[in-house]
Amino acid sequence: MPSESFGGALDVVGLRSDFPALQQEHHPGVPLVYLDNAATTQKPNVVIEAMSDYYRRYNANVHRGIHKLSEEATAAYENARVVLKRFINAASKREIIFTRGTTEGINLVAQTWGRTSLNAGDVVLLTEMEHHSNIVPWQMLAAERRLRLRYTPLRTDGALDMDAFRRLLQEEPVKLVGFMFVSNVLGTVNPAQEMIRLAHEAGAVVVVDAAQAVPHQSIDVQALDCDFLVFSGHKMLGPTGSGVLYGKRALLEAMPPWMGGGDMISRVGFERSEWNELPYKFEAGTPSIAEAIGLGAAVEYLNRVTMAAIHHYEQEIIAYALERLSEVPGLHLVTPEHTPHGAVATFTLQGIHAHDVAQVLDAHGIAIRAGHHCAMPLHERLGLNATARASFYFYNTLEEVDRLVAGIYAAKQTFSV
Amino acid sequence: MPSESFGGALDVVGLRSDFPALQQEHHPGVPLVYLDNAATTQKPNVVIEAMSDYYRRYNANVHRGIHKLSEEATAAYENARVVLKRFINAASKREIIFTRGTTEGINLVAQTWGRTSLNAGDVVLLTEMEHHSNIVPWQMLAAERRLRLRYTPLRTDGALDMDAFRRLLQEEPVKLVGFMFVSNVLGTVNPAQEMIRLAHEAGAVVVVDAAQAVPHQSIDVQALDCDFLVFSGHKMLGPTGSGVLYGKRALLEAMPPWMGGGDMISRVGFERSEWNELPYKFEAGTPSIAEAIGLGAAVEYLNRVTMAAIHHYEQEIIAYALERLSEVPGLHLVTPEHTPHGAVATFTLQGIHAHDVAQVLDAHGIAIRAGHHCAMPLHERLGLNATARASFYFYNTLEEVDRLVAGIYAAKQTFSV
Amino acid sequence: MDDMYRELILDHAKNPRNHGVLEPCDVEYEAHNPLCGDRLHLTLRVDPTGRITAIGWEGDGCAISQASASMLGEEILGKTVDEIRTMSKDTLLEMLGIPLSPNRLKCALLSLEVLKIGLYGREAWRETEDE
Amino acid sequence: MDDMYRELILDHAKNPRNHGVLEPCDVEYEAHNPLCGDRLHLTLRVDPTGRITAIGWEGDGCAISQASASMLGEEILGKTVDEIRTMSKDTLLEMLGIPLSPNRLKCALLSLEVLKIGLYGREAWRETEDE
Ligand SMILES: Cc1ncc(COP(=O)(O)O)c(C=O)c1O
Ligand SMILES: Cc1ncc(COP(=O)(O)O)c(C=O)c1O
Repeated sequence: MPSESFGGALDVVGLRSDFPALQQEHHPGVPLVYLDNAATTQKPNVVIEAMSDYYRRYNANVHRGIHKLSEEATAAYENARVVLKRFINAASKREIIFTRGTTEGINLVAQTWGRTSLNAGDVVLLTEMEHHSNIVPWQMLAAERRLRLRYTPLRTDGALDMDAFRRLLQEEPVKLVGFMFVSNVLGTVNPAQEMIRLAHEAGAVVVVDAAQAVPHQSIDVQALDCDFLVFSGHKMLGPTGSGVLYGKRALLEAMPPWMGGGDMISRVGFERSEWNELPYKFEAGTPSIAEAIGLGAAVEYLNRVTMAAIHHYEQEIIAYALERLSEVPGLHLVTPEHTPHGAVATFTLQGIHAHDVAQVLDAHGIAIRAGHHCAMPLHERLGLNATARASFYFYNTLEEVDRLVAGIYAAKQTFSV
Repeated sequence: MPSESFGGALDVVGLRSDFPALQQEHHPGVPLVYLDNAATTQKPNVVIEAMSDYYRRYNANVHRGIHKLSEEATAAYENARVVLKRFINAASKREIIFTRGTTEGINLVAQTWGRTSLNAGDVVLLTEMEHHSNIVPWQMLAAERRLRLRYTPLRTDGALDMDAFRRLLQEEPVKLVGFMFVSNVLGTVNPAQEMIRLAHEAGAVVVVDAAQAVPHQSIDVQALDCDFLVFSGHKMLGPTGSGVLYGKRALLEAMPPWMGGGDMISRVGFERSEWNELPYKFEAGTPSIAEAIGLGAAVEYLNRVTMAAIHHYEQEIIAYALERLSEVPGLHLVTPEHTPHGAVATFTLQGIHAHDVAQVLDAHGIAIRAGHHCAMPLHERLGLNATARASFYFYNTLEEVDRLVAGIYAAKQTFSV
Repeated sequence: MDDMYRELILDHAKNPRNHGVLEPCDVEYEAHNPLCGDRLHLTLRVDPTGRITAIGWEGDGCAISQASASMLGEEILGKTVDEIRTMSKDTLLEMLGIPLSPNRLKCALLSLEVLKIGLYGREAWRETEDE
Repeated sequence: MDDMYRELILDHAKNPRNHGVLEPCDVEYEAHNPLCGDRLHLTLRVDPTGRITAIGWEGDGCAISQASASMLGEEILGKTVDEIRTMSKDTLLEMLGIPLSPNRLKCALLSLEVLKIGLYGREAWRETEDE
């Protein structure tokens, strides 16, 4: 555990020792190089321990119990909410809804706010680079409500075409703007603040998919002024089954609930029921208690490392990775080299399918991802079927970049290209 | 860990040593008596360890990864599905949908099957003893679709009025029958098999809330012939954030998806998408991987103890508890004394509010629950505001029943009643 | 935790002061604690100078919530609406003088919530929320 | 795992046998592997006795899925639709002769899936599912 907060440079070697999964050999004698962090990150001991401690010592259901275990579980669960609230600087802890992850957060917004606010002919403006989780929920709603979906196109350099965005906002009234803060394929960091401002000027409500942003940079939802922002705990050191939907209080208050059940009601009668106050209105049933506690522990760990130091270090490592990769003959970088961008390096290799690249790298102890990364429309737009992606977190090292590059040369050798 | 399977009698002392939370003192010198098992159960070491092992050794996202960690995570996640499939004897592992718990399972059915199959004027038949999670989702759908909700009443002995059930099925066409297998307040075990048969004869689809059944007795969904059956992992030794929706394959195939996102699609285009096959169609986004693995480990533990031995032992302990409680002056048993019933003993005490009973018991190291137990309509029907509930699992002992009774006498003394 | 039930609390719970419903009344409000089903119904009479001249409480709940309502009622009788505005959660908790866990806190504070919302509206109560 | 890419596999992947689309054809089917985006399009000609007389494969995918399609095509050419019915997943995996992890299994079996569904319908493929 980082015993004090880091001003600038990271003690990466020290930090790595907090992560049991990073200590292992992938094959006998071959240490693991984990470069699949955009899919999910590894977990530090403090997170695993926070959950085990709950299960070993004060495991109980929350909110309704009078006994000591339930009191302690409730306090820990609600404390995690406060930790998350501070982490993204929400105005109130009532604006923090615990979810299973980004996907559930967006579906919640689509099926509650969307169902009550969007009507036939209304325009939902997304971008061509979205993850399936910020496309499919809106397509489903569009089919049900006859909405019209529009997509802001990409420029050839992989950035959003902001002129087109402005034009699309003006051409017809847009009710909802949904976009990803940082692309999980291109690494593009979208100008979120400006996009939100423009969307609001045009009268639209804004949902930000911050799954690849919150883990890597400091986020202030009040400064951004977004209406909704969603992210996943498992991509930021937290457990599976954890995530957050942030929503502005006035919007959340006005929305109908999504799931019905225990905890989200204040009274239930045979004929009708009354909803509970925020955030409980949106947390029906027994919540994911250990998961919220684990996510809180993850955020406290990130706070100790400091998001500033993480961001700074990751900019260094991704710059080095892109530089080294661009030197490999036959390697085509899908990730544009312009800045700013997130810590993902996506590429194709002439003559070798991305799956085969990933397979050979795995044989060399290097875990990357291959495929469409849940962004099929983007891949279609780029004219690509599958890509290989190495994604970094603050515990990765420059030496690991070198091992990645060496692995790619080995793949070229296997395939004689 | 029980090293071999138990034929009949349980080695409760031996089993208790598998549960770290049961080893602790609630207050200095006062060992914990945990009698809040209907809310959530404690977890054996094997479950906590199965999850920690995932996080320490092969933490990765599932289904799309080619590297070894992701392969191992996928295999473990899908193996858990097979373990659950066998546990309830589903016909196919594709009929096992992982959820957060019972509440999410019922909401999924209401919002997909319900939205496409129920129309204005259709009748949904529930029972007066339902948990909020099997009432509120149908009320919400009823408000949206103008459905008519009907409730099968209770007899004065706390059993369902089966004559009324038959009459309600015949009076008007019923589209859906939803009922709890075992009541979390009364302990009543409903005649599920017969109810399902009658409902099917009347042409209705049947949803069974088995949250209090699956942890305590052996369940065979094919023998029951139910259309949907839901339960929570955390009430059967598994982690928070875990649960299962079982559905008959043909029904699940015909249903639209609920949440949109990664994994639940086979192709995504800008305009429309195609759904993935079962069970993935209903598991959008990164699933709760550690939770499914933990639930699988819990079921394997239950299998080693054997559900037959658990059921047998629990019948013994609840009979003893009801007998001892019924001897306490001023104690009114809400749980009817007829059999069969589940391992819950719910009561009120003359002159002491249920919260105060729970509070005094807590001071004596005994954790029970007080309130409406998410069954406000039932409490209203019974004319009660709040009740106290002691709920047992196979690791509880007869001595713990004695401590409960002693605690109740202490509460009477404090309140001079 | 048995000291949660000290003499004074038990006395107020068993013999609640100002129990009943005032008809007619100048202020009326009812709230529930959704987690445990506690209910509290408050009626007040306020004279033209803003002084509280009569109080009626009625509800279902545990000893803590009943005693808290009874003690709070005694405390505010004869005070002005303005004087009560400054009364905080801590004032009430000090009056009760017992150790309370977070979930029981809700029982203890239900009376204050009903009073504050009844007098000043929902927003006033919201402001007292921490974070 | 480098032995996943033994000589024979790489040869079939780089020089796929029976590559292309037959027009006209008697059987046609296309399927995707949703997890990785692999796609395989199969066309067959079948003579009146039920014998497969020509094969055309086309698609996108990794070396494993391409080699599997190529090798399976060679194997079934000249066989009858009835003979192919007994061909199992294991038959194909033995032909490939390489160690495969579960996720790569999907790549390897896509060709068999397309063939079986194309010839016998979706139900026939379903039956091969374990549990
Ligand atoms: C009968 C019954 N149904 C449903 C539930 C809700 O389960 P969960 O809170 O895990 O969704 C419970 C437990 O609280 C229950 O006892
Ligand atoms: C940008 C982006 N959005 C959404 C998601 C979906 O997150 P989850 O699978 O945790 O719901 C991901 C990760 O897969 C992502 O990278």
